[in-house]
Amino acid sequence: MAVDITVKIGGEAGQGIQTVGDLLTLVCHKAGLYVMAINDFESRIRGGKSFFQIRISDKPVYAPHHRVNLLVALNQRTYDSYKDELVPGGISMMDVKGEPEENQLPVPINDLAVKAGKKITANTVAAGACLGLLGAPFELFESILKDRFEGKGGDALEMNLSAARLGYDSVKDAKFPWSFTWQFGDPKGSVLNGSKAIALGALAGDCRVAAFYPMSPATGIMVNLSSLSDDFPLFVEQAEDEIAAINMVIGASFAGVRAMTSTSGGGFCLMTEGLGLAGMTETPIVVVNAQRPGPATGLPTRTAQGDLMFVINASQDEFLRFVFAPGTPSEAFEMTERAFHLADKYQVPAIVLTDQTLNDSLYITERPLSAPREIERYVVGDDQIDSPSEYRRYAITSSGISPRALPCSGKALVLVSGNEHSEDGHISEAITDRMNMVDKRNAKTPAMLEEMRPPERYHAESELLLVGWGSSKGPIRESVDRLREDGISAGCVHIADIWPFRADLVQKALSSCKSFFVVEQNSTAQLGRLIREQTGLVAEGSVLKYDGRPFFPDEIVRGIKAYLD
Amino acid sequence: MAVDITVKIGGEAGQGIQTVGDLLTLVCHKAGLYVMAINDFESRIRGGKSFFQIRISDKPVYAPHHRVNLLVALNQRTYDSYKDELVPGGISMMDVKGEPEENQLPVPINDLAVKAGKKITANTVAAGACLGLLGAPFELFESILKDRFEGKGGDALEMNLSAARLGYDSVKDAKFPWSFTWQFGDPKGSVLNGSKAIALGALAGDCRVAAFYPMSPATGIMVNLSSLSDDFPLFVEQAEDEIAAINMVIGASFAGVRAMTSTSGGGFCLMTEGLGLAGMTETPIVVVNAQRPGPATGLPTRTAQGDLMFVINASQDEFLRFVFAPGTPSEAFEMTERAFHLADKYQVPAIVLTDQTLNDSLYITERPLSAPREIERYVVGDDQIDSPSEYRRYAITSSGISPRALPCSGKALVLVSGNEHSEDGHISEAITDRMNMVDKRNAKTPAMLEEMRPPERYHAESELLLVGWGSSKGPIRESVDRLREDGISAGCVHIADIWPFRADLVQKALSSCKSFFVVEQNSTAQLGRLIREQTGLVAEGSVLKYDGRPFFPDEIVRGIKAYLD
Amino acid sequence: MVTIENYECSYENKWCPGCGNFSILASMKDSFVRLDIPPEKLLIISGIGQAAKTPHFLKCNLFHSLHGRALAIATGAKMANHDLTIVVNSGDGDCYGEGGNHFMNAIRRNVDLTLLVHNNKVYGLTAGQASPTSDMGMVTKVQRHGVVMEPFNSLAVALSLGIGFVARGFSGNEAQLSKLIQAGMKFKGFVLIDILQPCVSFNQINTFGWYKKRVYDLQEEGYTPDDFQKAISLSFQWGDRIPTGIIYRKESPSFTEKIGMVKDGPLVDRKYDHGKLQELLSSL
Amino acid sequence: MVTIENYECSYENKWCPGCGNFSILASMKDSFVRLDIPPEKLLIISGIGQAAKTPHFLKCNLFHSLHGRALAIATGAKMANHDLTIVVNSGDGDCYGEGGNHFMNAIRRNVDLTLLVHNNKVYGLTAGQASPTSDMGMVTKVQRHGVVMEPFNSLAVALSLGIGFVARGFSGNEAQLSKLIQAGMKFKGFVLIDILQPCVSFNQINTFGWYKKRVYDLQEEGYTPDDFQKAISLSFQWGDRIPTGIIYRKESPSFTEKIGMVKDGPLVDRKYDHGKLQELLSSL
Ligand SMILES: Cc1ncc(C[n+]2csc(CCOP(=O)(O)OP(=O)(O)O)c2C)c(N)n1
Ligand SMILES: Cc1ncc(C[n+]2csc(CCOP(=O)(O)OP(=O)(O)O)c2C)c(N)n1
Ligand code: SF4
Ligand code: SF4
Ligand SMILES: [Mg+2]
Ligand SMILES: [Mg+2]
Repeated sequence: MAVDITVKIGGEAGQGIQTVGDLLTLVCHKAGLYVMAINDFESRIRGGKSFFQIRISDKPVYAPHHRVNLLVALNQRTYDSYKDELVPGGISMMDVKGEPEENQLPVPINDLAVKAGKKITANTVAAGACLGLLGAPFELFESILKDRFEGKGGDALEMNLSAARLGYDSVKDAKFPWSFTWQFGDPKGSVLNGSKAIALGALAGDCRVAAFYPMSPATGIMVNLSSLSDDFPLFVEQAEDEIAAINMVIGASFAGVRAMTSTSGGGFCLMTEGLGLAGMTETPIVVVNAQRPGPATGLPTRTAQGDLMFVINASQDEFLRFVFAPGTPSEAFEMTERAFHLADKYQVPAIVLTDQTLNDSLYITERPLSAPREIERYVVGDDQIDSPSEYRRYAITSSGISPRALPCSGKALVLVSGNEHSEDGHISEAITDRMNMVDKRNAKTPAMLEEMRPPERYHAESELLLVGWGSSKGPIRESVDRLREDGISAGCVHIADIWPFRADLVQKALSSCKSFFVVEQNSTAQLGRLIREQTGLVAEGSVLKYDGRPFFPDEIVRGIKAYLD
Repeated sequence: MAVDITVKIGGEAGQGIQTVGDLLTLVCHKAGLYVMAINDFESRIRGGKSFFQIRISDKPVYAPHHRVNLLVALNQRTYDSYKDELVPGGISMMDVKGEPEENQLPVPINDLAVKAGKKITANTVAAGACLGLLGAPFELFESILKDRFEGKGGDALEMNLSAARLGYDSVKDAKFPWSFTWQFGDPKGSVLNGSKAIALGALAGDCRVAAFYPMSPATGIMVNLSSLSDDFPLFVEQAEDEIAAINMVIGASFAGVRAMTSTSGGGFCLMTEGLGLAGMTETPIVVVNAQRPGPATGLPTRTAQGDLMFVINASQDEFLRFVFAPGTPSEAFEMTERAFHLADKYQVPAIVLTDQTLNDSLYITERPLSAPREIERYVVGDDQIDSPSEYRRYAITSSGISPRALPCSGKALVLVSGNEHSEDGHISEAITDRMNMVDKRNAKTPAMLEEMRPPERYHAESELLLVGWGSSKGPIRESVDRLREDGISAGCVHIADIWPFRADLVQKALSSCKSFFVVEQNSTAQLGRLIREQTGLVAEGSVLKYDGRPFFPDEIVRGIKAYLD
Repeated sequence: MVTIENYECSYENKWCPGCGNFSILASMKDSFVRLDIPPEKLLIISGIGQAAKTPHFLKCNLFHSLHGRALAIATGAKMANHDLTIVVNSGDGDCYGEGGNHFMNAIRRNVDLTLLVHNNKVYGLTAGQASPTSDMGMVTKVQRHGVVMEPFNSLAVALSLGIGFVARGFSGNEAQLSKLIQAGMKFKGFVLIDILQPCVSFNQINTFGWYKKRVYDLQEEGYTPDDFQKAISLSFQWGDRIPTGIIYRKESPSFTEKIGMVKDGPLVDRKYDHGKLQELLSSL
Repeated sequence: MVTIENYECSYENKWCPGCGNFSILASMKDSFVRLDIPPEKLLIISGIGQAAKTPHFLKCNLFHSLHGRALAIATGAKMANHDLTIVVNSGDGDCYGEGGNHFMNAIRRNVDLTLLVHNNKVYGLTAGQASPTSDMGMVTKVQRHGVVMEPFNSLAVALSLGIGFVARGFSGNEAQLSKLIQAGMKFKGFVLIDILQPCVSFNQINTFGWYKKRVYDLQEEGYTPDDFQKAISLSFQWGDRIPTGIIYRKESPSFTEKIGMVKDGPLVDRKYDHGKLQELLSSL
């Protein structure tokens, strides 16, 4: 029997919900299973309502499920709020005072924790109980706890093992309809959220400097990078504001290293001037914009896809840029790496457009990640310049790419100006210089277009195609499966290499269907606008969601069916 | 005979070229003529190359001409640079050392100035000589000088009168083929550049607070506003940066007055976060973005139309805004006024998109400007609120517009948040509040669309239509006249009320032609992209100019003809 | 008569239990009641952060704006209506980090408002990164080897820029804080009250206990805040003894006085004069 | 041996005749020659403004960036390669206005570079608006009733933020200025040299003559810049007597030292290690 179980752990911020989720995930990983887990929390540190919803499957899984098999309610409010999401037969495991409801499985989580040694082990108790219900062998959990707590000193390991055991045993008589036999072989890919994938992708892209200003949901990237900075040639700096961050990155890149920043919403706004400076000075930089609902402060810890047209058009006047919108952590890793490579190669800014869902959700990837053997750098030294003393940073070339020397690295003087300039980098207001420079910068277009990969197609020969970008990839794909199960000829197209726009490839991908629908997390169907602008093709309709929560495949199915009725 | 003469006055920055131009313009105005004069200068204070090119006509004129009848060369470099622009028979009036060239008319401008009293009267000498050549009655000039210098004290008036006379007389024997009889009746409209028109439009829109950070070509608006602030209830503040400027404006508007800022390029980038705050908090503001070539610092004192897609999509996530792109000073006046009115009415930001050409060029309008009789304010007091103590700033209404009370103006408490909020203005992360608020903000769309005026059509029944926006209106229209003279069935469509986009009206305007071309000052034909995105219509081609200089009708004619060949 | 009930609000508080912000909120309410300011005559403007949520937790007119921008918004509001009574709640990151430039310039303008900086020496709402005021050596998830920048000395910077009223409060001393806020609100011109505020979730260094051992009350020790040199010296005092109370006070014309706004009444109350404008337009 | 010819550049100078910037340029060249720094080992980073055009007018590596952002760019460049010798040319608007926040934070970081602020007390390139350092009462086309804000006291603010080297120069004294620049460039850490620079086009108040009557040289008067209190006092001296020279100097670890960057050599020179990264990736 195929495994596909959703466990929702809910409580207040500060109750350690995430720890339960992490433990379950690690156990699943060790067992050779896959998970996709969304992280829902308010913009506050303690209290309120939050949950971690983990979907466990024996097949790769990239979308959350809207129905819950097991609800772990760390407080009554969680039960009240989410009991209706339980599938028939689903149960809510919780501390119950008084008579339990039919769907409640009373577990004295807190008492058991105290019994194990400390109240804070309640999470481990809960995880133990969950795993018990799911039928996981205790040894699996035990080994995960050992990995985590061994060498931490004190009685942490002992206490947690005892908490785990107490939780596990507390449910041994309970019946959970979806209990299954845990035999799926070795761990598959890696346990990753998008933030970590991007941080690793940055390392794989040889990022050496990262500057940022804290901003949800982008901060996680920098927390991850920072944790890597002792072991790799990498420095992470918290700037005084986002303007400083992007300009530091430009300075670092100018001085010779690959560099990045990450931000969201208003932070990206503040970076747009710097983005233009990178465009004008042809300084490669990578900017991750992790989208959240706006405008303004919006919903800081929630998800959206509202910035597509903004990032494509951001900053005054015109200059080329890459925009990538990965759909999974593996893609986030790979595209971040590629963003560094292509930014360097074409001397342009590259934007990685993610969102809170991708950044904060935990996935088990299909394959382990792999790093490039070598880093190809696109800079020249004196030895590669004919006459270093006559070096011109913006020499006209047919490709539009001028050989790029680094300042103070030889005899070649490097002059860079955010004013329009002549080939040597000096300010110029001459008509010919202006025309030459605009044309030179634009001349990179064909080669940049060539770098863009085709949209990913799935059942692409179908009559009806769903078209999306970014993190909704998984939900869309799964909704296609469901629609097909219902006999609808549906497929999907995912545009991840988004800008410069491969109108030819998108046109091709969409040309054979009878109709297509865009599926996006915004209120105006921005991808629909972009596709029409670039190809003339008009979407038959759209499934839009803008409540700040991730897409569930079911919603997409319903949205599409509403059109078909 | 119709008058259509172009005079180009060139020299170094600091030589007072503009004074000559201003004087000529005022004389023309008094004589009942029209002018359109472009102002070309480098981003420096002294030296370099600059010119003022004035086209004088007995009919309204909105475009510069590329051929020069009279070149006033205040230095040799000017002559060398521009002598090729002279029409056959055109002459260059200048101080000539040695033997004059055939097309040179030697006038000892500086000597005459010294003779008049002071070297700085050289401008008046030059203006006098110009007017002499053009056949203007001296009395006209005299009266302008009196208006200007009377009451200035000292011997300024006397000295200038004598300089004027010396210049005027110095050419009395010279023959200038385009000399004409100056009898055109009373002054027509007003002498205005775009900056002044916008400042006056702001007053007509009852603007009370303006905050800005200096940025060419937007500063002129604030210089003009500032000069009006003693006589009207208006305060102009120079902020520490553009971020402060837009937030001051939001604060002022929130507190109850209509308020604006103006900026360009990177300054607008820095304002995008604030723009989103205005969108989220539904605070009416007006932002003038005076375009210049970019990206980054670009060409600070030159012109461009490169920000169209940026201003439409600026700031994270989605919110409504108005975007107006006036084509003439009269439109700039009227649209600025309307921007204030509509921003207030719909509680949204309104952007007036101009450029250096419009802002810095001098025009004589067809009609005087007129101010609205009354200002309709869209705010409520306690007396208009059912129960002030239960006032909710973001009450759901079918129009999407919630009654707007002002803080501290009564019992109603006004709560405004840049976070997503519930009706009362408190932060809310609830799904329903989020959906309700996005829907409420979007609900203004139909009514806002209704406010948008149809594109202006000229020979719109033609086979071939030129489509433009903003300051290229005049040049496009004139190029249509020329094309028609050459037997080409050409017309044009000018989109000034640009966003929200009236796809229906644009569709209609473009549906009957065989083909249309976009004419824009950018390198990627942004209006073309927008039209396709919104209507599906595809331009046959484009005439694009991005060298930082204004469009000349002739260039457009050539651009179009290149397609027709 | 305004009472404390007027300021009670049913909106759920979102701070962590034990947070130093609660005392600041209490002192604010106490001050408003003692100054007899009704909620409808009070405007609180804030940026983004835990501190900036404050106005939601009492009853008042409020503008909860953008990270770092509260002072610019307040300055604009004052231009429109200089009669407004404005309090600004800001965090150390909000005010001294992202908003650093506005902080300096609101002081230079001498905008008549009371700025309360909830200085918890950490970024609270974004979960514990170092702030401009974090102590050297403080370790966080991103400052993994400890903060290397000198803490931002807001008092000294404010004094350098000619501030007219600068004080330090401590959220462990509500009575004193209330007095400071009252004095600040009575003062005409820009008022900075930097408030030492323990963050129980992310700052394990500068705790209630840590402060209790160190703070002393300048006014209790008889200090009169009228000597600029002494004020500068005090602004650098930090360590075993941390001064609280009013550090410097000197009144001078406020922004709206300096720009001559006051004489004709608030801009928001003036009338549009069609005739005058049309006259101007017709004269062009 | 570097000579002045090495620094000559054929690019047309765009300043007004008589501008105070010319002496600054001359002093810079003189310093570089005396310090024997060849153009290819010098990186000048600037913002936008008349001052910021400076690097175009000599020979060097240069990054002429955005208004206000030079220090952030310089900080980033240092992170990548702490061996770079960086001079920053900035204007009073560029550095103390738009760039105010970066000014404060580059000081707090103690980034090892030499900042020359061409302080002409006006916005030159945008044609004469008031700047943060404009004198009270200065009338311009937008400040029509005169500036109402106290001039920004950059020296005092810098001292408040713990700067290690702060000096004031005068473009009417090239010899002194050259000495200051040399001392600054030899100093390890952040160096601010605020240079009084007459703008002949837009500032009719603070002219060469006006300064000549007022400036005096601290070092000539035997002042040693090691007393913080004295330095603070001097930073407020303005009027009949205006101090120039080194006001305060105290070395402490620079930014890249503090972050431990120095020990392994510049980031730009390090190697990508595929093996190590793949090991990490495989372990996840
Ligand atoms: C432009 C922008 N950058 C970053 C953020 C994210 N952000 C929200 S609160 C905060 C810091 C909060 O720290 P502080 O101001 O000290 O307030 P506290 O939460 O500690 O009271 C940050 C960085 C934002 N909202 N906007
Ligand atoms: C973001 C941004 N805002 C405004 C400007 C316009 N601008 C260019 S130079 C300048 C001020 C120059 O003054 P200052 O820095 O004192 O330099 P100076 O010209 O006096 O040497 C301004 C406001 C700009 N280029 N970028
Ligand atoms: S994180 Fe800190 S400052 Fe924020 S509410 Fe919790 S204790 Fe208070
Ligand atoms: S405007 Fe002033 S600062 Fe600029 S070059 Fe001219 S004199 Fe120098
Ligand atoms: Mg804080
Ligand atoms: Mg200046």
